[in-house]
Amino acid sequence: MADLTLYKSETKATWCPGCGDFAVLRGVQTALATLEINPKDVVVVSGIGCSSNLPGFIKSYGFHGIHGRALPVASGVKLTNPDLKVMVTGGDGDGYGIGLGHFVHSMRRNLDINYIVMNNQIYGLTTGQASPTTEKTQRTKSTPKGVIEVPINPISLALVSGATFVARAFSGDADHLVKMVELGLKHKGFSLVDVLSPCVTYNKHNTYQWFRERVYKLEDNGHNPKNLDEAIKKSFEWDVKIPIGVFFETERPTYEEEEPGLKKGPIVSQTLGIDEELGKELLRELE
Amino acid sequence: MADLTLYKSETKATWCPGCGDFAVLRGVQTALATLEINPKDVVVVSGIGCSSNLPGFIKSYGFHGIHGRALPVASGVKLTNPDLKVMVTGGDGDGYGIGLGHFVHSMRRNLDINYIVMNNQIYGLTTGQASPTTEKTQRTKSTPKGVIEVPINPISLALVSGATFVARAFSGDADHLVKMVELGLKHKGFSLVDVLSPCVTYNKHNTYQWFRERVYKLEDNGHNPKNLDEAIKKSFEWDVKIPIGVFFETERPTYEEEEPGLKKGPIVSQTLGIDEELGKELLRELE
Amino acid sequence: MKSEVVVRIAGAAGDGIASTGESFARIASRSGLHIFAYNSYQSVIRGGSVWLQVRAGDRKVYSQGDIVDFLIALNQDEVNRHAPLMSDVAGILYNSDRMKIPDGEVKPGVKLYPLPVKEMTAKYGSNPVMQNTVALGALTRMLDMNFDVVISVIKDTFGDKNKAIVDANIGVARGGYDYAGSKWGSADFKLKFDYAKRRPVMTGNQAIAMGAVAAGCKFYAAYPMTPASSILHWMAAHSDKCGVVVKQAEDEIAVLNMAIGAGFAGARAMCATSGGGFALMTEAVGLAGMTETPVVIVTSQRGGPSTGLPTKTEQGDLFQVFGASQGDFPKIIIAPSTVEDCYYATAEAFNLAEKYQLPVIIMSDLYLSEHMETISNINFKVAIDRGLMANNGGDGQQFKRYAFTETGVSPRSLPGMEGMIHVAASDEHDETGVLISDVFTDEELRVKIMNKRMRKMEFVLKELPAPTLYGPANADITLIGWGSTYSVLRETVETLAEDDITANHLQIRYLWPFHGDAVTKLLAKSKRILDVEGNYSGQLARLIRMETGVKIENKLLKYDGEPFYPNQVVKKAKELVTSG
Amino acid sequence: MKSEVVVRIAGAAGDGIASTGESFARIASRSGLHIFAYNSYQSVIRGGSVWLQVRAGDRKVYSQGDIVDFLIALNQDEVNRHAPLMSDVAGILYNSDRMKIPDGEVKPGVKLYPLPVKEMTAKYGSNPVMQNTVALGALTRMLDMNFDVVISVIKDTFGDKNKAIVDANIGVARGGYDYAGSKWGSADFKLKFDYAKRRPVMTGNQAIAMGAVAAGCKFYAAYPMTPASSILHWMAAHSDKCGVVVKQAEDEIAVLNMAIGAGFAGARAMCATSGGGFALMTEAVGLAGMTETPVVIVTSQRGGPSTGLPTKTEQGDLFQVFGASQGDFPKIIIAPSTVEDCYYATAEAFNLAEKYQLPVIIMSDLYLSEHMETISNINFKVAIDRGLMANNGGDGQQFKRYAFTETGVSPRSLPGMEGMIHVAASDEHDETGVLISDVFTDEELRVKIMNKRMRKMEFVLKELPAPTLYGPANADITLIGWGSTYSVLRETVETLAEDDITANHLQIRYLWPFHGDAVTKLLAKSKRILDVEGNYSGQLARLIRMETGVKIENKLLKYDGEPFYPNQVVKKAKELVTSG
Ligand SMILES: Cc1ncc(C[n+]2csc(CCOP(=O)(O)OP(=O)(O)O)c2C)c(N)n1
Ligand SMILES: Cc1ncc(C[n+]2csc(CCOP(=O)(O)OP(=O)(O)O)c2C)c(N)n1
Ligand code: SF4
Ligand code: SF4
Ligand SMILES: [Mg+2]
Ligand SMILES: [Mg+2]
Repeated sequence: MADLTLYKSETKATWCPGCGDFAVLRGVQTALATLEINPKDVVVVSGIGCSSNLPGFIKSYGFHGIHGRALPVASGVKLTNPDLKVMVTGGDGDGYGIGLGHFVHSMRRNLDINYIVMNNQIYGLTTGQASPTTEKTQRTKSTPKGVIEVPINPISLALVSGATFVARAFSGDADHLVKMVELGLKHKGFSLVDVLSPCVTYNKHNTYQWFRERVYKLEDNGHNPKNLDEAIKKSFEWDVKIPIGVFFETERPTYEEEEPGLKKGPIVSQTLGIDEELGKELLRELE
Repeated sequence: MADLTLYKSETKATWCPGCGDFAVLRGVQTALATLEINPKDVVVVSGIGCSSNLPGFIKSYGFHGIHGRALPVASGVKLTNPDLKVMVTGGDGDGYGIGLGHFVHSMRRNLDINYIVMNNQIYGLTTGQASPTTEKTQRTKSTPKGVIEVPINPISLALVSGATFVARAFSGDADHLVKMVELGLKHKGFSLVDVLSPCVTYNKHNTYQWFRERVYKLEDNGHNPKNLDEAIKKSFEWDVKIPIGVFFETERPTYEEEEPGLKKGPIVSQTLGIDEELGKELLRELE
Repeated sequence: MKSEVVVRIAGAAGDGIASTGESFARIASRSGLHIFAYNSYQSVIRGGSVWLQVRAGDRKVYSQGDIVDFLIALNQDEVNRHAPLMSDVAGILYNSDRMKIPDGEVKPGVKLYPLPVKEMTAKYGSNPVMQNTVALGALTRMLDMNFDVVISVIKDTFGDKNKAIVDANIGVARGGYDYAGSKWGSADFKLKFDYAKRRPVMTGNQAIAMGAVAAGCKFYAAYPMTPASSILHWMAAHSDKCGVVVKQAEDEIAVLNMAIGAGFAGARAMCATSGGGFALMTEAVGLAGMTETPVVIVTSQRGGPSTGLPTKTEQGDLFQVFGASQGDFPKIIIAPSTVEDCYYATAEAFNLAEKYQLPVIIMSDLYLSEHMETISNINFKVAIDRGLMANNGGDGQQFKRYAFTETGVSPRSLPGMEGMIHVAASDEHDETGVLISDVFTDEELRVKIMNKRMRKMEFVLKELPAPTLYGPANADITLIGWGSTYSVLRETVETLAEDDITANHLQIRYLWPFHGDAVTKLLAKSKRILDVEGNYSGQLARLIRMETGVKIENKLLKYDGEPFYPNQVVKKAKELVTSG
Repeated sequence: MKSEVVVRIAGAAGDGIASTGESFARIASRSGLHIFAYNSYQSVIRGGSVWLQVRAGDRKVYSQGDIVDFLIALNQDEVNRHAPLMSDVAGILYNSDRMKIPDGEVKPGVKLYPLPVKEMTAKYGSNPVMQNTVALGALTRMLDMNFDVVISVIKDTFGDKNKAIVDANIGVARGGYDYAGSKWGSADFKLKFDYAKRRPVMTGNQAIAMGAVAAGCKFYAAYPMTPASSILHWMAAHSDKCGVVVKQAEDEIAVLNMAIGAGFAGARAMCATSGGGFALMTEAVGLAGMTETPVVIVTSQRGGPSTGLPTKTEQGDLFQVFGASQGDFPKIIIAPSTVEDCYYATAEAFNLAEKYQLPVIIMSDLYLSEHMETISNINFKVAIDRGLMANNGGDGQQFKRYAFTETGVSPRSLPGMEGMIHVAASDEHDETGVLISDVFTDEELRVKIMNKRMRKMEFVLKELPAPTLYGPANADITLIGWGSTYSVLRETVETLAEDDITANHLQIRYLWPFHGDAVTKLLAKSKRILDVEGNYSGQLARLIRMETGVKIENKLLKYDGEPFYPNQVVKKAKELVTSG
């Protein structure tokens, strides 16, 4: 295991005391250290939100883009230099709300990207409106009479959209969280780790306590992560019992392995331009 | 049954001879006639694409908006006047590509909207690029070496996203298609009818013939449309056998039934402005 | 003795600064004062450096004021940050149990008001935000405010449900009040109280929301975004009471498309966002223009570019809004200038949108949207003009939704109406709405329908009043601005007058269509022009040159996130006038 | 006898018009002629009314030409539509088995060339598109073209695989060739052939794609949209050969964000779209500006507003592009003017993007992107300047990705590089990239970093050559345009010269930053100015006034979907000159 301080940024995390995201930050740092991935080879991409501030708090390359668009940016990074370890860290609003289209399309694409969602079931940074994972009937600033939509189920969505690794973790269980991130990082292909990461300021319903009373580990339960049908069934559990752990894992060629433009290696290290011969050939097609 | 010609527009459909969308147009007209819905109470909303031209070819109110955004427009229409019959008709690119976020979010919302997708697994109007439902390895103008993503599965997506009616039809089976549209129209809540609607010009793989060899009817097969797990399993079938029919149907309050702003009735028919008393009350809150 | 007071409360996010500031503002307004309050905060939920400044006086106050009379510092950081900056300050109130003000940190003349908070709050359980209430109590005493008003505000803030909390807060405030009375007595202020006048304290966003419902807005969609979110919060809280469908959508693209759908179906529909969200809406702005669907869009600007300074003010989006969406189409852009104007401009926007069947964009900014101001003049009976509605399908032929008319406005029909079925299409279409882009683009017809749509703009321009000068016509200097700088420019005119400099003020309220001829004429008479804008490049100056040819050489541009202060503008104006 | 020829082929979508036109263009170019071809089509896949016009001559031809010499009409509708419009036409070729030209339908002097297609194609199985090949054969004969060239083009079109099809097409063409020879012989044309010169026939989009790969573009993302799609098609077809990652994304938002990710990671990255897609990209344009990420964005304009006329040309998006995204940030906008210029401007765009670390937007339009032109001068060895790269992390401190420098450009590092770790952020940040928006927005620092970014624009402006006048300095009239109108304006200058009217031409190639001083000086000397633009409102004229104050009174604006024709501009210019 590499020295954990290698992954510590000069900037202190600015989350509210008690925010679930601290555990995620530490989890990512620990997993990277455990796998001994050099910080210079890591790119952490995010959108906008409390959770999306994470790249500023970790020592690695980072791109802190615009709300909901982290996955496309990360895809551009990965396709340019597949040798990099590309992670995306963000929130439920960012990824399952405004960014939902990119989320689903990224999964069918299966780029080797690790996507970690700090799912606090609320819009934190904008001071507490309903998010796509806020539960039905919950009152928020934007839904003072209660939410009247059923929430997005990111696990089920991932399972039917071609994600090759789908897991859930909980900020209240740091060791298990590290393990999930580590497994995601080791997985070749798109991996989702949805982290139940309480917002202590704006979500007074889905608290640490609430989760502690409900979460159980799939691995303690004999769940077979190779079985998609089972995984989907498990993904519907909520409220009474909430499973964490690996729902599903499978293998499929990654997008970058099949991309014709990468056959000659990472595009970032190819010489630019076209030589006389190729140039002539291209022109000849048009004569 | 109402007179079918009531639903015939002055404008002739401009699709290529043989296009699957003709059957969908006729299907929608027939279903509306069968249910005797007055054309003036119907709003057909679409985005952009060959399929999205449908509102121009049917006699009813219509809104032919921009690419991928039909569902939000339709939602605005429905929330303004829930007495209207609101349908959305469009393509796979429009709905499952650029519009995917709206698609999933609309389903969890459960507005009473009937969504009919002419899924030809190609971008027709832009002359034949890969769509989100184009099969892996298929060559198109934008993927001359073959698609390297797995397609979107709209049926599975709908099933895990809270759609309350999920069906598939085939343009090559007009009677069954009419039945599906009719059931969708009768259903209270969001209904999806994904129609396999061949593009005879740009998709030379998923042809009428190809489908004829594969489709079978769920209702002939003892499928129970109340069983979500079964429906999800069925939704994965493709290639060898392709199920058409109703995958799933359930009941849940519609969004408009629960919307506080509609408690006094359709907003389109309320008097505008606020009276002195309410005005004073609002100001008092701020003193 | 001063007849107005400026109070700044500084601390970290989470310290309760906004609510303490708001309480003080309400106490002042319930005492018959005018107030203006500005909150300078950061994009972080807890911690960071935040302050709120309230100015209160017995005449209309136009800004948060230049000079701080009282600083309430809630933590050591803020003492360190603000104390050295201050001068001419009556004093600093602080919790002497937790903070120290080292010798030499404050300029001479600044009085220190240490409050032994722990002691005063002990019997109520001493929670951290109680220091705010102590300070509030002390301050109201020094300003000779009536403690009954303090009680009434505390009661209304915490509601009936929480008697224990209400009592604790009153007790703690009383402690501060009495302590200040016994230790320091009254400060050097003479505020004229009038307890019969209770003006509402409103933000620009609340005014926009109320203006909307007053004008019959029945559909409101939004995606949360600072500094527009508080419109959503107000709307959601009043949705059932006011009969408005309020929809938080999945993104800003959905937001505007939903509002367009609602407008098409016959609702007065509005949505609001800030620059980044507006960027996502732009495609649909053109859709509204093309389908001639009425819709009102509010965009409240914040520091850019990109995510930029999400909690800071700026006026940097003028050309984003002007250029929004491809092609030429009719649209109106209004920049309200005060909280009150937010109310009336919004109501006006709905009439214009429906009368001319086009998108109307209201440009606000963080400063205007979020600052609090006392309001005198709110009339709930605003005029409602829904524009031309068709009442029959005409000759039994296909309904001509886009009939050629002299004004370019064609009578509308709504879904559900008999005999007037039509399709609104984003493709180019003929009078009936049938596409001309798919089979044969008749070139003449295309020109005719483009001209029809654009013709509406001539009539809009005729309807909109041309801008006029405030102040003497042949003043030494003309101040030009748009939006929220109105207040500071108006105050500058008055301040300059005290120094015998005559200034006038040209406020551009309608950014589009632009009254080019009128403005050219007005500016031709100006001796000196100073353009005052909250952006880097002088966007209004560009627009003015584009429409009048006049190049404004002198600009006062601010893009550091903070609003203009009166003395900044006064100083610049004086420099110009004295330099020739 | 004429030394150039204009051929128009008219029919319905699906009739094979584009491929027949392209074959004729290639035959002409392989015969040493210059060509210019324009395809006027509709937004429908089959049916509708479509035509393609090719002009070929032995000198450079600047447009599709005004006067049609030969019409090949593929169905009765098109005979009816085009025949009466024509005059001075050498003749109409048509399938006399399927079409009739009624007496009086054609103007006197127009020759009819009925082709008994069925008889001539019978032995090859008579499929419908064979009528095109018959007509092509007949036409090449009347123009005295070499049939070997016809054969070579047919062979290259259908490839080696399809010997039967190749033989059939050659046979059918030969039939037409011989029939015309025996019936009508040579027409009144004297085209100078030179079989040694084979110029490539290229569209603007192909030139953009090739310019990109020549400049080292390694990442291309797009979402299909007319008229940008053919860049995607070319790129996808050449992805492996040229080592370019080509990604069709889920929408235009993803497209630009992917390209920005690629640019950040070190690829030269490009994307392309049209107005509606660009609207969706605008938010990310500001992201590129703020994070100082190099990226090239092509937007090819089409008829607006909204979906508008998706297959028609227009120049209506200037302010959408100028205003794209909230706030002020550095950006460059280039409008290439010819197919050749598309190639070089694209290559240049990559250098500017990387040298100044900003988004560069190339504005094309349907006419420029899709029309075919013979190209003489393509140099594959374009200069590649990647701008400042950091080569070490400096003093062991946190790497200053946004270090303050004189030019505003800070040395970059790429992910994977040792010692230069940093985060690129869309929030405002300090030199190291650390946010200043969350804890304390240091006002001075904010101004400093804004100024740093914006300072780049001064240096960009210095680097970009100022526009110059083509033609005599003291001409009777100055023609101003941007983008694709270049060709027609250049031709107008020459045509006017034949009538002893001196004209010069000012082409604005760099729309932003704008060479205000240079243009002001140039225009000050103009006797009369005519602004020629393909939009309703005169968008360039507005930009010019904004940057120079000069109001251009005379405008020739076209927004009917079709490009300008030389005689339209000539006529207007003459009117102006003669009216004083
Ligand atoms: C286009 C756009 N719309 C809206 C916003 C405002 N915004 C910033 S963060 C956020 C939501 C954040 O929620 P989430 O992603 O769940 O993150 P959290 O703060 O809860 O960690 C929103 C709506 C924005 N920055 N950009
Ligand atoms: C924002 C935007 N991007 C791209 C386009 C171009 N476009 C028009 S139709 C279409 C795809 C249509 O595919 P689909 O929805 O499957 O409809 P089909 O033509 O196959 O019926 C695209 C990409 C557009 N109109 N708007
Ligand atoms: S607001 Fe919620 S999500 Fe944001 S930092 Fe605070 S606790 Fe965390
Ligand atoms: S291109 Fe395909 S989808 Fe479009 S009309 Fe023709 S057959 Fe139908
Ligand atoms: Mg969240
Ligand atoms: Mg399709």
